[in-house]
Amino acid sequence: MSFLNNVITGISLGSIYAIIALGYTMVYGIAKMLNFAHGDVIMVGAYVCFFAMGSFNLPPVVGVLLAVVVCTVLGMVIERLAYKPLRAAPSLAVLITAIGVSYLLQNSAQILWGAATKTFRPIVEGSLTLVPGQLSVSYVAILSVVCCVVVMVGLTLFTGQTKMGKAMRACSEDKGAAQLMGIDVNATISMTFAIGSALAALAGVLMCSAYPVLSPTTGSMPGIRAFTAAVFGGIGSVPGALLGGILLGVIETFGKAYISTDLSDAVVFAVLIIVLLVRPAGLMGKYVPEKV
Amino acid sequence: SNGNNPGGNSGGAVTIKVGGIGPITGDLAQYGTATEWGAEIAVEEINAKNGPVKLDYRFEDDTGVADTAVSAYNSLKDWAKDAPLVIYGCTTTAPCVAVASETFADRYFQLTPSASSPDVTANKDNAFQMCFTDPGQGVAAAEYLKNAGLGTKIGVIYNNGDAYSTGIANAFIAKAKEVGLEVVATQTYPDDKTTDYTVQLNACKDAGADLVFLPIYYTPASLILAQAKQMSYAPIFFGGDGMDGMLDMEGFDKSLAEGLLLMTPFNASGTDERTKSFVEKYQEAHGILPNQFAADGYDCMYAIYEACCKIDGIADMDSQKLCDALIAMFTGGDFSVDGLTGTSMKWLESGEISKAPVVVKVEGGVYVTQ
Amino acid sequence: MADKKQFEKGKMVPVPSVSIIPERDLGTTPILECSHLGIDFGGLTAVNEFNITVGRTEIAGLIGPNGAGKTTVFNLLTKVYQPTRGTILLDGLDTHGKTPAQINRMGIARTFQNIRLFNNLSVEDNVKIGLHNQEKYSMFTGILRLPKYWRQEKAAHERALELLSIFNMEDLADHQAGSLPYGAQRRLEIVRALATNPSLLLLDEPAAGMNPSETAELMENIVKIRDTFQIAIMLIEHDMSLVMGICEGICVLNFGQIIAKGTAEEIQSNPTVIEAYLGKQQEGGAD
Amino acid sequence: MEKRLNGKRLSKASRSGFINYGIVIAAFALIQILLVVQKLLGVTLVSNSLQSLLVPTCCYIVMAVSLNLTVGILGELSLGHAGFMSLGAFSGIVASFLLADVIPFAPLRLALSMIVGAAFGAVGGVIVGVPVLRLQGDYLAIVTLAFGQIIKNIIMVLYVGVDEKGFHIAASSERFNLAEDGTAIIKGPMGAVGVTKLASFTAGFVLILITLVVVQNLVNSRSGRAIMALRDNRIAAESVGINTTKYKLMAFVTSAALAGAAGALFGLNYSSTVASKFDFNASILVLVFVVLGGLGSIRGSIIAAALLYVLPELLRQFGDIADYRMLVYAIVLILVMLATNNDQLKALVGRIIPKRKGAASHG
Amino acid sequence: MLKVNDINVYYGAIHAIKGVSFEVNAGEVVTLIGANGAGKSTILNTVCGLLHSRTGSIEFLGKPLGGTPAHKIVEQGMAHVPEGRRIFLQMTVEENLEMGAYTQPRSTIDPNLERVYDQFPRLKERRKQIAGTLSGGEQQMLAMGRGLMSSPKLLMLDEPSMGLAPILVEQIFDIIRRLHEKGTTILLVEQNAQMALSVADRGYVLETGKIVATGTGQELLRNAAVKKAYLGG
Ligand SMILES: Nc1ncnc2c1ncn2[C@@H]1O[C@H](COP(=O)(O)OP(=O)(O)OP(=O)(O)O)[C@@H](O)[C@H]1O
Ligand SMILES: Nc1ncnc2c1ncn2[C@@H]1O[C@H](COP(=O)(O)OP(=O)(O)OP(=O)(O)O)[C@@H](O)[C@H]1O
Ligand SMILES: [Mg+2]
Ligand SMILES: [Mg+2]
Repeated sequence: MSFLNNVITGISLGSIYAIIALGYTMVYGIAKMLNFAHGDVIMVGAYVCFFAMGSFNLPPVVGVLLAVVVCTVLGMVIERLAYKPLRAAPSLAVLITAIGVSYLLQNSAQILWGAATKTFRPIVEGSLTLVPGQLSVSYVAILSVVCCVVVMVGLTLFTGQTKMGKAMRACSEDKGAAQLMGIDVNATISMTFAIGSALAALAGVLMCSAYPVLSPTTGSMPGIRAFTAAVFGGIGSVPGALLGGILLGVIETFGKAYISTDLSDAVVFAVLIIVLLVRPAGLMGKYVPEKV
Repeated sequence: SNGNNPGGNSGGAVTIKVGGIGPITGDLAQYGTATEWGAEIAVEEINAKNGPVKLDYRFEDDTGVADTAVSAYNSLKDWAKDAPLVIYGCTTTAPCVAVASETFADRYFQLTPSASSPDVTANKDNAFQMCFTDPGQGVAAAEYLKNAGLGTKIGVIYNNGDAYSTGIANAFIAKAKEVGLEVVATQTYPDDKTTDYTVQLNACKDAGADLVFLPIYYTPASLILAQAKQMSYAPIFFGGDGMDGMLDMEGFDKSLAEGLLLMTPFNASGTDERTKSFVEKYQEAHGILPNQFAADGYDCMYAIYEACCKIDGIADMDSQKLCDALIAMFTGGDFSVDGLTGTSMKWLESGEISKAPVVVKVEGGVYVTQ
Repeated sequence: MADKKQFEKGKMVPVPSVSIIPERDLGTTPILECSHLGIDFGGLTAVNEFNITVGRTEIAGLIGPNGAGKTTVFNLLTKVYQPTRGTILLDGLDTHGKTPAQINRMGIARTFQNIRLFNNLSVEDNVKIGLHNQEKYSMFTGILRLPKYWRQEKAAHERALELLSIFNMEDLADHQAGSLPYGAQRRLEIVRALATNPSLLLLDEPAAGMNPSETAELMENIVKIRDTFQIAIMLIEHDMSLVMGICEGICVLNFGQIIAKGTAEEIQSNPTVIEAYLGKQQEGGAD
Repeated sequence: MEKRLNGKRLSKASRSGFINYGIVIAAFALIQILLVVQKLLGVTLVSNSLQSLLVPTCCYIVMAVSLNLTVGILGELSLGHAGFMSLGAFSGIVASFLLADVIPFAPLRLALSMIVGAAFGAVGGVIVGVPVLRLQGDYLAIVTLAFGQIIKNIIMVLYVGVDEKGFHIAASSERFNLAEDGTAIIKGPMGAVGVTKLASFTAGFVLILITLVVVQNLVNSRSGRAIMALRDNRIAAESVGINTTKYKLMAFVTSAALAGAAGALFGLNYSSTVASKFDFNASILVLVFVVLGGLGSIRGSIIAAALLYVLPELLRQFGDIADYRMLVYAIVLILVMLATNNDQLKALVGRIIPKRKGAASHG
Repeated sequence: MLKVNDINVYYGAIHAIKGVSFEVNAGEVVTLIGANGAGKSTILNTVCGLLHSRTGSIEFLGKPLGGTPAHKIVEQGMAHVPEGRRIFLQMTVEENLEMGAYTQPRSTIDPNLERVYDQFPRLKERRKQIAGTLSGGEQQMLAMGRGLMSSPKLLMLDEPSMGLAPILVEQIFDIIRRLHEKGTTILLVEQNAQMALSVADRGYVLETGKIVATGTGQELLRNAAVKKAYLGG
């Protein structure tokens, strides 16, 4: 029973990592940048939903929608102001700018909303009992697993099948050549950020529903974990992000349960390194050797 | 303020500079801001009194990091120039230890509201604490449980990346063994950003723990309570002073904390005049309820103020002389302070505070003293 | 073209391995002997049954339609890809299991179809990196700048300029490699490869993107390199004036298989090659 | 012709290096003079807070220059540089403690501790370096990040101490059976407490000089060129016979060793040090210095580290802004990145200060 | 159709194009020849909007292009097959071709695909292969095919024969001739001046960023200086 419990815990935790990782990987896959501010957009999304539901007593659905709208706009604004001018700059310059944006969001959030931790009211409450008193799954966990899968399938179809999705992939490879095809590169990348940030809002709401504490730094740790998950699954690969996220959650849980809680972080990251040594491009990442 | 006149004598009153240090940005900002704001209220009250001593208060951010704290301390020194300066802080342990060794060498009096490790005061005659020490709390907790006859099988979950949490847990476990309490599970997690505690709770549950001791801060504790409920695990939860503040978290479902026991020196729903007025002012200024950090901060200012009022010839003292005088006052034996977190609080030679630990139980969303 | 320069080519004679090598190289170990060489990419057999012998001072040509597997052969020889089957003997030594770096130290140097320079470094540094294995001082000597460092650095500097002078590129020594015009980049790649002191030099489309007069100059230089360094050169090229002008033995690949081997004259008149590669009769390698 | 080129070439590489030494020495001399004058005249020229920043700034300069070796020169993104610093800090602290009775002369003890720190850093470098050799790009970044986390997590639960029975080391407080009268040097999450402060500005200055010698001379040698070749084009580098493993590892280990030395100096500058100090954010901080200073530019790293480390502290002086210190820092960071990568601005600067021809420098 | 008037293009401080003017009339094949680094590719990139000229003007179909972004210019009927192919390496051959028809209505994609596959049967064979693993020549075919997918009014080709087998070079020039016959306007940049001039109506000779000679294809073929410099004569 405790094994099953651990599996459930691992998957619930993993689904949260996964949904964040999906946004991460999306932005990475197209804009080819590590958006370290992604975690902080998540935090903003959660705050928006928190205030919508708490201060204005709006129903959860409206709260989520509001969070999605605000984050989408925020993502596009950030992209326009901070990343777009750096299109031609080395990728590390963009990385550092993203870190700057991350600090900016965190500190603005603290000034606006205070440093004190707030308790988030889950958008769905309660849990599904499998074995009374012994085994249950929270509805939030179920919801986030479902969201993950839906988002994953949606994104895969979108980037693989639709014209817009293909245009995004073209931009990610060669912006100049994409322009020559008649693709509006700026609009496309803006769109990428819009999608990524909308996902971040969703992730924020789900994360805070599952683990209902909220503070200006709430997004930073999950951001790093999700980045790890995305790489683990093969960065840029949409199904990889899902798999990486879930596995990371399971490994973390099993590591704590069966190895040691003292060194839980060390265990997770050691497993990660070992997996990467066996599969240098992550689990689902295609290792495309450079044609010589 | 006038820099080159020791004991800055303005309008008959002596002005003492109080430089506070704590994290007001970053992960630990909520604790730092509480100590900053609690003290601020006391300073306002004190300065409004028109007593013999006035406090000139400034608070610097250390982001919870030792080296930044030392820089913050030095910038406070620059701020004070030659005026007498007392250091208030730091909020958290690691920075406080680093700063205390600086103040010890430079001879500044230092009083921390919340840095509770014995390392803060060890071998430093100038460093004093307003809070209980961690081992002290651990020992008190074990003794309390023994005496109250609570918990036959005890689980402990603590943050082994945090000095405060580890300090209490280690002392608690040792003392528990000594007094014959059975600790059946010891579980850890690496930092307060951890979100999932199900594994730790499961381990306690599987070991049959009917009481879980949580020497941790209220943010992770609130998650633990929620997750325990989720998995229908309902032991008695028992926490340390870091747990205070949980009930005041915006949006917190107080029913989760029903039956929770914690040791706290401060009760925001206390009915005495002083507490009520403090809570009112705090809420007015910052929109949230004060917690134990804020109350300790408030008491620190009064301790400094009252001690200064009693020192003879304070007008001619520089920081170093003031430091020695304050040390003498604090350890003199007959100096005591009444505050929000205790009455007749006194200090030991070691710098540790001596005040009575209070255990409260959450009943109907408020603290009930046990 | 009337005044096209004629290069002196050796007389080609058959050797036991169903190949031909220049007569002057008889009696020495061939620099390269490949037998049954092949590689598959997933389902695709990119190269198969590749057998060739290259003489010590031969200029050999490897031609074939696009996608025939020419570059892949180079990649096999330099172990960028590990062969699925077959053996490669370099100067009589088996190269099985070697890494690209070891292969270079054994004596093969190459250029790339898509230029691969160290773009952020100066031209001189590019050549000096080619000289890497001929400089022999340790990291600590370098950090402590012991006399040995100064001696060897000076020697490397002089050698680099000497090599650059083959293509009259000494004055470009201080330029950033990535900012050079295309043709100069191609030439620099050859210089860098030469700096590693190879006994077999592989050139993948050295004349691509050059105009005819530049190509003519390049041809002269390739021959000059062979003559001064006394090494073997194997080149891939689609410019028939170059291939027919200087290559002694030519090997034609199609779909990963050798379809013809022989001298320029034999190849030019081979109907299979004409059909698969040359197209309608080219007069004497017109451009 | 050859003579001229020769002279010009050698002087160019070393000129840039000498300017760096010059900047460092001048800054050191200036501060020392100010300190002396301040003492003689009794006026404040270098405030307390600035003085307290001298040693850590030196440490961060070394951190930045050494990270530049990995990120700028080798071209691999590292997100765990603070991990090496952590190794150096704690091993250095333990070393200085153990040496306290043997070597009473503090500067020597400091030097030895820094060497120990460097050695531990180097060992960490090898441990990370080996997996790193198989990975590229962001996968490698993740391994370095993971390494930083692992080190942090391990030191967080590490207990080290001495008593008359000798040296004790344990992974939790229960297993840490130190005698009553023994001294704990590292106490798990409490970190190292009661450290005797040995660090001095002079030591920091010397460490920077050593770092510059190592990095600059390395870059301008056969090995350094091999490292840069790997950065620019790995396949081409292999094709000219460069041993990828050896040179990647060389860059990694050198960089880690220098970070270890900086860590030891840093650790010995405070009476207490905790492992959580050297977290992901600390690694990122150093990365910010490197990128802001310019990848591959040693001088840039020095200047960026010095300015940016001091900036948040300087912001304390400005009353109201002080409350928004970190916000201002974030905005400054973004604006600087935007400005330094702005083509129009670059062209403008290029017109005002004509660049040396053939910009293949790595000053 | 295209009118370029006195453009000056800079790379940072490098003055790459120094006051170049030329024009291409509807239905013409015009070639630009010149040594390596003369600035041919720079001109094409400026025309299609990837680079911007500091002065001067460019008119396409009678409308000035000043500052119009590249993707808008493409929509107006210009296609550019850039130097170095720049195909999308991670996409399949067919996806690359589809991207070429990005601005076109869906209905035109299939017939155009068929046409391209007819011209390059090799691409049809490899339609599902990831473009990055194609051989150099195959990639060149793909780049050219992609350019044709939008049935452009003006097709700009930057060294289309580079790296191709002789038989394919002929094919490419055959295609150019056929496109010419069908009335497509082509601006061709080539190293292979002999062939380029033989298919071109007119040509311009470029030297270090300046036009130094101009004339019909045949005139230039006979021009002694041109012969010496570019025809290996
Ligand atoms: N890594 C790889 N994976 C899959 N297929 C490959 C790979 N490398 C090469 N190929 C295929 O092998 C065949 C031979 O490619 P190669 O590059 O050797 O051709 P080539 O003869 O050099 O042609 P070109 O003259 O056009 O450069 C091509 O069909 C190519 O698509
Ligand atoms: N991105 C760039 N940055 C700086 N200079 C450049 C850049 N691209 C080209 N140049 C320079 O501009 C000039 C013209 O280059 P361009 O590529 O237009 O020549 P080209 O005639 O197309 O040559 P090729 O035949 O080699 O393709 C050259 O001197 C080149 O070095
Ligand atoms: Mg090829
Ligand atoms: Mg060109």
